[in-house]
Amino acid sequence: MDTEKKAKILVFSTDKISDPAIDLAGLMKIHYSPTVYTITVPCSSSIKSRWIMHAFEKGYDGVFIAADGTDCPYGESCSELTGIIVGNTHELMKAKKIDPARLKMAAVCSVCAESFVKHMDSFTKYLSKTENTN
Amino acid sequence: MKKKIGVYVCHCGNNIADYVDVEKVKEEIAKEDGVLITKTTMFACADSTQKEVVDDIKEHELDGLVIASCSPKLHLFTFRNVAERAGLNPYNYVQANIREQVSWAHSNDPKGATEKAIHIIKGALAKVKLSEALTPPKITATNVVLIVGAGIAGIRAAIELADMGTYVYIIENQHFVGGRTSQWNSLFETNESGEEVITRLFTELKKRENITLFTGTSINSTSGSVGNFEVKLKISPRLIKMDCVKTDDAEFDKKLQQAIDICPVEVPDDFNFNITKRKAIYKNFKSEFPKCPAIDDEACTKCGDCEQFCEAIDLHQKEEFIDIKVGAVLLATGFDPYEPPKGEYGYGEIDNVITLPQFKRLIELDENELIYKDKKIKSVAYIYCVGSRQVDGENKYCSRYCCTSAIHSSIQIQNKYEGITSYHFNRGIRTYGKQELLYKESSEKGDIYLQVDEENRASVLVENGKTIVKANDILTAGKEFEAEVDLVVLVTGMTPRAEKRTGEILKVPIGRDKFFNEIHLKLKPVETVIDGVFISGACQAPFNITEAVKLALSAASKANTLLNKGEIELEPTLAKINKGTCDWCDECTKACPYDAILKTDLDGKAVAEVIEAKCKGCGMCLPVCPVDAIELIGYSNAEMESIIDAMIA
Amino acid sequence: MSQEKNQKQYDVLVIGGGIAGQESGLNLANSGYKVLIVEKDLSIGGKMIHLSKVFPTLDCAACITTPKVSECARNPNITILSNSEVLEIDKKGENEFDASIEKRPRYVIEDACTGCQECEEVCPIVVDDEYQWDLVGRKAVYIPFSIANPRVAAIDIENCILCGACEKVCSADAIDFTQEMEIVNITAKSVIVASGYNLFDPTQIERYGYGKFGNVITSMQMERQLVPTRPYNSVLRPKDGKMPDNIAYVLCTGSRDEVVGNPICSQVCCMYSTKQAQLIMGALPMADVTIYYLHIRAFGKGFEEFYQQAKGMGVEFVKGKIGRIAELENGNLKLRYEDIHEGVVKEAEHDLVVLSVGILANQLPRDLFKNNNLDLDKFSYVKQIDELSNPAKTSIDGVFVAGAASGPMDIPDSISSAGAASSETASYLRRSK
Amino acid sequence: MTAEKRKTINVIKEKRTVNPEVQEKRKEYVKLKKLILKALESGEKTIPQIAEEINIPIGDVTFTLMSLRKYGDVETGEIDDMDEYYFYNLKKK
Repeated sequence: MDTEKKAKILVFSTDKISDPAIDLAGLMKIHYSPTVYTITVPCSSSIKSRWIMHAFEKGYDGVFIAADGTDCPYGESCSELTGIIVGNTHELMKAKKIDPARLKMAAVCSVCAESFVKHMDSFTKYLSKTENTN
Repeated sequence: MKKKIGVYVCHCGNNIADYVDVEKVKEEIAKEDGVLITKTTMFACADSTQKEVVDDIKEHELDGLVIASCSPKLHLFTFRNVAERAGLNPYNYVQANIREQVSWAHSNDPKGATEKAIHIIKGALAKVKLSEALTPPKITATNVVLIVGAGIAGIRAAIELADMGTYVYIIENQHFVGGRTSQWNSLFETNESGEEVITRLFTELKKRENITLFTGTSINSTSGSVGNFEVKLKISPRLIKMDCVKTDDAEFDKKLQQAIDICPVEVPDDFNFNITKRKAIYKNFKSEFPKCPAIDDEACTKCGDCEQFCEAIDLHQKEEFIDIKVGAVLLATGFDPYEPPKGEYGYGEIDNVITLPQFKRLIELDENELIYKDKKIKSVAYIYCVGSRQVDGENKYCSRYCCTSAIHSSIQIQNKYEGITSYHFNRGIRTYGKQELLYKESSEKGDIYLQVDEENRASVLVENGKTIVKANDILTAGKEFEAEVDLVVLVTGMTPRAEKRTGEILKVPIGRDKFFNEIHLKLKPVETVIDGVFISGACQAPFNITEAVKLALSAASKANTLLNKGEIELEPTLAKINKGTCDWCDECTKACPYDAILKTDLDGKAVAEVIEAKCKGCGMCLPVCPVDAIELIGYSNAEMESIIDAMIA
Repeated sequence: MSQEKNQKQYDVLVIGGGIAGQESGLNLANSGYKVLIVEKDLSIGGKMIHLSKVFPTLDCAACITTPKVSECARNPNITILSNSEVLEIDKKGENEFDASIEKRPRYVIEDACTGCQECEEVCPIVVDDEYQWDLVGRKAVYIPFSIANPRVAAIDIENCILCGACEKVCSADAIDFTQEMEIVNITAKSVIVASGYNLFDPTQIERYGYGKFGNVITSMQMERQLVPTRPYNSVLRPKDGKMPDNIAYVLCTGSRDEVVGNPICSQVCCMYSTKQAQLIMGALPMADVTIYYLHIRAFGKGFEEFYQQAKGMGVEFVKGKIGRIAELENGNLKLRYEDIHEGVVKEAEHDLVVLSVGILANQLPRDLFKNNNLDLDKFSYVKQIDELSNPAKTSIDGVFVAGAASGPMDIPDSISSAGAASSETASYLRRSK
Repeated sequence: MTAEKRKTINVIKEKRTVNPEVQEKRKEYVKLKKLILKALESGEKTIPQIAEEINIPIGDVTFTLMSLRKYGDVETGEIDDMDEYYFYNLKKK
């Protein structure tokens, strides 16, 4: 297992909600793959499809949006808007023959450390598997 | 593009250095373009390091700064200040989080952690290279605070804020103020009664001209943000005109009493935790505030019988809404006592099993003899940790106040009534600090303490009509102990309020224990992640009265400091429209939750424009633009894409 | 450091530069009040700056104190007098307190010293390092500790042999033996007493053998062994440098104990011991840790969960009363205790014993006020005369209390208490303006 | 540097005398320091080994050795096979 090349995952987290959860995972020393890299944005509904597509072009195996969900301090439309971004990007991915499952989104609350790590573990596993079969 | 960047890699004692090879990180980063200085440091946040960084920036005329240390949530402002002191724009500083998201998260994999640290710092470098110097805009702030909850914490904060020069609205969703404190009789901290304390504080509150109190009132909706919240309050009908009620008017009091007497509706009295009944017209205790009864709108059948006695009664009152503008909101909404499900230690099934709050009301109501359900009480068994420290249930936390409160009640009944035997089935008595003296006093008075543990809890059963409490007592090597008692008191803990709407409207995060969550127990104990929304007292965790008041006063201090200058500096992260590219399609205005985008005219072409004072920098308008004409300062395409590139390079 | 060093008038005099003093001082300074913090030690930071990680969040104490410490030091409305002690305060009237402060010489010019430690290198004297609780030595000229503020050297003149080597080597010309004790007189409109607490001295309980048996240490000595700037390379026995693998904690040392005159609970020992046990298991994965307790007071936010976590990690909690500790030839300790669960007296051997010492009132505020009585409670803590509604109020109008000066308290409680003190002080200042 | 270096030590020498106990303690320390450093010249040793070799109470050896380590004369090596005692070496300056 250890010799296996770990999938590189780009995580978009949000300043006030999901990034604190990722910090908390560290504080609680719950481990996940060290090839998970985080970029923080103010709100998950501010992520542009072109950034995600850029990441795939540059070689990231997966992109994960740690969305604000209903906790978003900027408004309730956030989840819906983030969902639309993911939908639109999936279309772009299909057009480029990229497995849409390589972009995932889930709501991560400010204390959802354990759920974040679970998402990372299963996403890493999925991506490593697809890589092997590809 | 920045060309003279300083990078500092923090050991954080051994928090980072134990898992991340900081020397290797330093070597790798030193090779990057544009990096002029790379250093490692034991504690980047220490004053001496801060001084060193300031000197470096000045001496080498650095144009960008990266500090790779802990989460920016802890020290972003510390280091932005460092930059500022050295004359570098604070937005030319970027913090790389190599502790929470690297060394701690990957402490099982030092090699992986070191690699990741390098990538993360490269990402930070990419960001700093393209960073612009920014000046934060300032917004005017209303020096007005809305306090939600007129229990002891809320009232105390209100008085203090008023005295510090802040205008206060205080709302209470009950028709009477005082919250839980008014329900308690003798308080263990000082032996004053809850009623006395609330009376004293309410008198103080009424003296202040810059406090407005609304009872029967809750938040209906809010908009806006720190400095300028617009809040719609919902005032539920009291059904009695408050301004008609005169104090010290015996004639009027008589009429009201007649109205109460005639009322045909009887409901359980929740002020007494349902051990007594009350009419639909009610007041809680003699000196209850405001000094005007209320009619329970839900229970009232609107029969109108009472109206004939008293002209103040108005059964046609409707709920009202008013809009207020405030700079900050302070939540002091308190707790609900744990309500045991039917059958927990016989609660709801065995007649003489009650909760601690019920017991406290009983003591208050029974003047000379302790009588419950017509039976004189000669022996009491207290079962501790009901609803707290649950092994199987959800409430893992200790409720902090209940050991002392139960013991104090036990002492109180020894003093007030004659000859009562008390058995305390506890899971380790937690009378911390000076409260220890009460435990000692109770033991000396002859109270019997029996200790059980998680696995062998006490049980309550009825045998031949007698209520028996059984347990294996740890203190006597696990010997089985049995007591026949007249009353079983379940020492119930605190739970978060069942009323969730207020927290949800304000979007206050909740913690693992389901109470409101502060940002940091030690650094920001009364602040929440929502700017301008503060929490204090038992809505954030179980606390006793003194502790809740301290937190309330802390929150008052923080809210006043935030607002008293009349303006607040904002983050300069705003949306920017490339007017050349914009084709005005209206998508961005629809996406913006703050109405911060307007249609404007540019040389005859309709384009979008951002109103800076309204823009909160959320970026929701970014992805909806079909021609990619909007960028968020600090998150431009160029910045984001170069960070993405750098982290995988 | 404030620019207004010679200022004589302040809105608030804060006695003590620990976490409570800093928090209340900062709150008031941020509201525009002029604050003077007087700290008796060479550095501000109080007890907290010497701790390792703090319960129940396990974030490092330094990460929380150092930003506050430097914020205080930088705040233009705050002046700090370190190595100084308030001698006497005289209340002249409303809003008028005269205070005389003793500023002890450092024999080092603060502004000149760069903290390079060259002087330490040449100093020939080694004495017990009080900042490492005597586990290791320090020089007679020394920087108190690595994250001290101000981080400049000082000379311990009592232990100096006046060789002059430090002065010769100092390239910044910062050594100045001509310094003398100064009396600084100031006036302030209000006073916050944030003088903190003292630790119980376990030599008072002879049967535990502290001071006699080298491997019986205090919890503060263990705390130092667990910080990054620790005295040894690892957690070791101070007597022979052996790595311990079977460590015992004796809770309630000097607390809940009528015999030593302190019947109250110290409120923090259960949790700091539980925390240390967790940290030890991280530092010495093979070690067993046993905590002998009477009751575990895990009462605060997240404490119970933290206690359960420690049990889950394998920390052994034994409900037992310690009778006597004896030293064996190999330096190990034999504990005689009453096992309360089993109701029998037992013996257990451990190779290191940590006494979880309790906290006691700091006696400093007792006689500070001239012509006014600062009421104390029966344990000599500053009395809160209106605990429920004005928790910072004392018997002297205009004098407030913050943190552990009013009773045992953990860090979050001290911070909220300091918040209350700053708020009560601010409204006092406004009311009586 | 233009002016001659100040010598404020002469000022204080006129006002203070050194406590003889301090001088005593210093001699003690210097003696112990020499003994320990000498013991380590022949190679790395654990604290009990040093104490035995120089015949000094082990508690005093630990304190002095740790102070020497703090000031950079000695460094920590590996731990012994029993995982009990660390070895200490002379640090090359």
